[in-house]
Amino acid sequence: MAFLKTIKEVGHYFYEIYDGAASLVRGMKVTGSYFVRPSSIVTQQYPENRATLKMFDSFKGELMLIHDENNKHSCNVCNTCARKCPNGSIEIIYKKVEGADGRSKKILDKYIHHLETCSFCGLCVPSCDELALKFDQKFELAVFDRSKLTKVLNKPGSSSKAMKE
Amino acid sequence: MEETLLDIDMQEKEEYIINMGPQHPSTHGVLRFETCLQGEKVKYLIPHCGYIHRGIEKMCEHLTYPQIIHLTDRMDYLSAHINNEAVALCIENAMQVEVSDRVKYIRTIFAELTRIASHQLWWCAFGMDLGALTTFFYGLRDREKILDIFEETTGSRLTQSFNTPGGLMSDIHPNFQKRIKEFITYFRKKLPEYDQLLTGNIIFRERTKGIGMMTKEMAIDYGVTGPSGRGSGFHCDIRKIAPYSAYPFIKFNEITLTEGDTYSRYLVRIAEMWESLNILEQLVDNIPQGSTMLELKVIKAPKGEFYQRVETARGELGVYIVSDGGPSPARIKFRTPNFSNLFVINKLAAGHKIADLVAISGSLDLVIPDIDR
Amino acid sequence: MYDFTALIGSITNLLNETFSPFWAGLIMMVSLGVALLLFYAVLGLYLVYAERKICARMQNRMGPNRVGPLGIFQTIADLIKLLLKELIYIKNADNFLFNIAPFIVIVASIMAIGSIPFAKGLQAIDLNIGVLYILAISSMGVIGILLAGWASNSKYSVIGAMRSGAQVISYELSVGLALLCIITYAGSMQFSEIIASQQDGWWLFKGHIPAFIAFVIYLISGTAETNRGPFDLAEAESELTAGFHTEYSGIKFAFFFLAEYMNMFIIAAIATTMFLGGWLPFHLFQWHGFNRVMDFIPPVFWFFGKTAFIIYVMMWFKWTFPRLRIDQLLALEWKYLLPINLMNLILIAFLTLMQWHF
Amino acid sequence: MQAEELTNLIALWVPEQKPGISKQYPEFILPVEKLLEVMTLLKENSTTKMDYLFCLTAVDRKDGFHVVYHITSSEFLHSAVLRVILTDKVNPIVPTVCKIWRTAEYFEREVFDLFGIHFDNHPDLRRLFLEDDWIGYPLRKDYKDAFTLER
Repeated sequence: MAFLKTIKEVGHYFYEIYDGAASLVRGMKVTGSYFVRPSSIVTQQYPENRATLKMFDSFKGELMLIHDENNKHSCNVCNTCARKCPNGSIEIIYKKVEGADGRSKKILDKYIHHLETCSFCGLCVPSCDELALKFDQKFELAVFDRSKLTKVLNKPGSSSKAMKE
Repeated sequence: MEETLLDIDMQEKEEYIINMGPQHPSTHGVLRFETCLQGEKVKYLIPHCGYIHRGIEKMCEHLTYPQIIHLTDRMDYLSAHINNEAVALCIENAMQVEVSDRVKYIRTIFAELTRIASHQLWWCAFGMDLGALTTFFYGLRDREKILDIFEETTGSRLTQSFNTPGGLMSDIHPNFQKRIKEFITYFRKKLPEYDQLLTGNIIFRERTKGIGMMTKEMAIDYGVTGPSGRGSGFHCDIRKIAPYSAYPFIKFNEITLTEGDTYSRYLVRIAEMWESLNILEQLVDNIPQGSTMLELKVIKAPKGEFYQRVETARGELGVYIVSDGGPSPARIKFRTPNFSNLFVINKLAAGHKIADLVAISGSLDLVIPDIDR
Repeated sequence: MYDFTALIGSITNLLNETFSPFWAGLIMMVSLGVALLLFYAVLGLYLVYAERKICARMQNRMGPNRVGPLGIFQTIADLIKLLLKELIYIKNADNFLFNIAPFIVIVASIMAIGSIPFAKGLQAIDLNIGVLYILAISSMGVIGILLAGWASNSKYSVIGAMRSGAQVISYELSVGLALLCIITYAGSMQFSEIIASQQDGWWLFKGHIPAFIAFVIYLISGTAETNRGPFDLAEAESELTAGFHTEYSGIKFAFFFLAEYMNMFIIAAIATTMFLGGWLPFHLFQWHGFNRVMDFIPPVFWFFGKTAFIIYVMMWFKWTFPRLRIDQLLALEWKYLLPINLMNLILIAFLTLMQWHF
Repeated sequence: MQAEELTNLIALWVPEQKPGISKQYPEFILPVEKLLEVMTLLKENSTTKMDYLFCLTAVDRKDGFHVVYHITSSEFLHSAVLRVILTDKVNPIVPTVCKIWRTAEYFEREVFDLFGIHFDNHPDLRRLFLEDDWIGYPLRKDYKDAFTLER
């Protein structure tokens, strides 16, 4: 009986050596199979493929104020987005003008987005009742100068849709 | 541990102290192990954390509930969605509203995708800790598919902020289900490769078996949860203990092993990837119709205290909200899984080689911002 | 055919006729040295490039592809960068030893190249104890590594150096014993004679199973001796950041880096010479037509082809396997490889005695 | 074990306990001096076996610091919340529970770091996240610093 047991143990010892070697070969088969298949390369060549590189529609890139073809945006300075922003990244500077009915009315002077403190949480866009905001697909946001990260979102000369004149 | 290390006369005690971290390839972040060596052997080690402490709990006291969500992304950034879900669920419980089944299903699908993505990243980093450098690229290659699914629907790859108290930020993309089905078939083919490359490998098995033994009692005593705890036989899966979202509707197994060594912690995570694929398969075709956002006028927790437990990829996340009835919490506490998982490492690594310390800290799958918050 | 003996001989004669013996010898030495150094640098750089490309392909990547077509000048650009980098002065380091360590490592590997036969007659020096010389010289490199670790005044470096010392000294035995098997078969330590003894078949094939075992052991312990692949404990990136060369920068780091790749080449070249017939072409027993075709391929190509194959296998090891632990590494050597090797040697001695090899 | 049974049990052990406000888990407000005794009983009693402390934190309220212990049993899966109220806001002291649950050691260090609550008999009470020379305890309501975003 003891003899059989010894045989079994010796067999087990050699099986372990075989098993170990086989496991190494299995691993090498995986890497080797990728080595001979260049089609399995998944990386992309970034600056070269810039023309074909499209972000998804919902991609949260830079924040932008939607302007129509007449250079009009729909911000009515309600300040909801600035209040919703957890980091205080949105700053709205407005001026008061006399409306047609004689009441003072706020119009947008500068819609400032501090990109350096923005964490792209996406709370501002759905908060806008006028649907004035959206996220751009632009993703190359790095700049050399921190001051360039403070962006004015309303284009020069633009005006609000709500303003009739 | 009573005396600080400065008091110890190192010459006399023949101690060789090296600092692993804060910048060290194996700590996966800014964590420092003050490691005392005797030759190659680790005598003891003291973890020092706080290098990336941002005071999230303090910041949350000044933010409204929807704004808190985006900070939780930045705790355990690899299970960002599940962190979001925990806060959202806690606030929904507090307000005593219930989201539609559609939201529950989508949240659960996202959570399981997050779990797979997190385990993939853990797998490749763990391979790299042990010196198998190719695993890193295979893991990331497959993880990319999940991140694409995330990006298409939520617009972000890592910190999605997709949950909000009362529902989701937006509805899912029309391609969502198709992409997930593609991913399931794709990943079912790739997962055996993981086994061939690492799990079966004799060097890997020798490096991990019997290393860092953690008994069940130790796991419970130290509060080690998640796959690390389940590798020791601690039944700590919150998805089973206190089911939330769509987990009551589906069938799945809680994966536990009893060995408690590094290898069993590894196996639990591999098995969880398979199990998550099964869960996804059950859910993806059955997303019910319904609204994705409740019409909540004001999001305010009533006066009181609320606790929500969820299972992230690394263990149990608890959100404890103390509310005075205002729009911001009076106190919010995140009981993060890595915080408890970290401090058992002293017990596990003592007496092992320095190479085993790397393996053990890899097998606990630490994410440092989650510890420091 | 393709014999370099006549060419080298005529050049020697020409020099001896034109100059006095002293100047002829000096010119020979200098030109040989320059040729070897150039060969060393270019080969080292392209081994780095090859490794980067191979590992990239294994990892579903493209690898270097920016500098030059397919990135072939990438490593040259890297070298220029390393040359221009600041040499950091380490506080409290033993400066003399710190500076001399990379030179010891690189000198050891340059000296080893001298006795490698690239083709018939294309060999800087054909020592009658060539194998012994290579073993002696290549184990000198570890002194440089130990010095580097010790002199750096860094704790990681010392651990790396100590590991490297233990590792190289252990695996030196296996390398030596595995080569001793072939020396027993061939009955000579001279490289040219070992190659000549393989005229009718490479030792890997005609040496039966013992030769194959010796070859496998040689590959494993050779990989370990170069501190590469699954045995890269001395630099163990995830444990010791970079091990013994943590504190080195610039060109001194480049020396270590280049020496690692050249050591790999030397190990592969010796394996080619001892087991795979060196520069001899591949012959099959009775296929005379096939053998004629094989003969037309120049021996230099045969030598580098075989060497490249072995280097590829070593890279394949590195990019597939996890790293061993130090105690497992030593256990593998002392508990498995060494006893197997000794038994293998006895078997080979018996086979040679009975003239049972082909 | 059901919530009522637990309530009865704790009422038996500590007659002076008060029920808490939370509806989610059975909650008990304990006097500080009875804390260790009740905790040990809860862990070692064969019907409760509260062996897993899953959250330990503190809250700064008007009536003092509340130290809140969330405990559960890994076997029976019942949970309980225990709370002590430290009315002394200047020098709050509470006994450590890290002899009962080892995980408490680090939770308590965190609470000490951020609230300044001193845990008696703690083996290694140092700051965990902040630097050793940090002044003040940030999560206290009266903590002021220049960088907190107020709105």
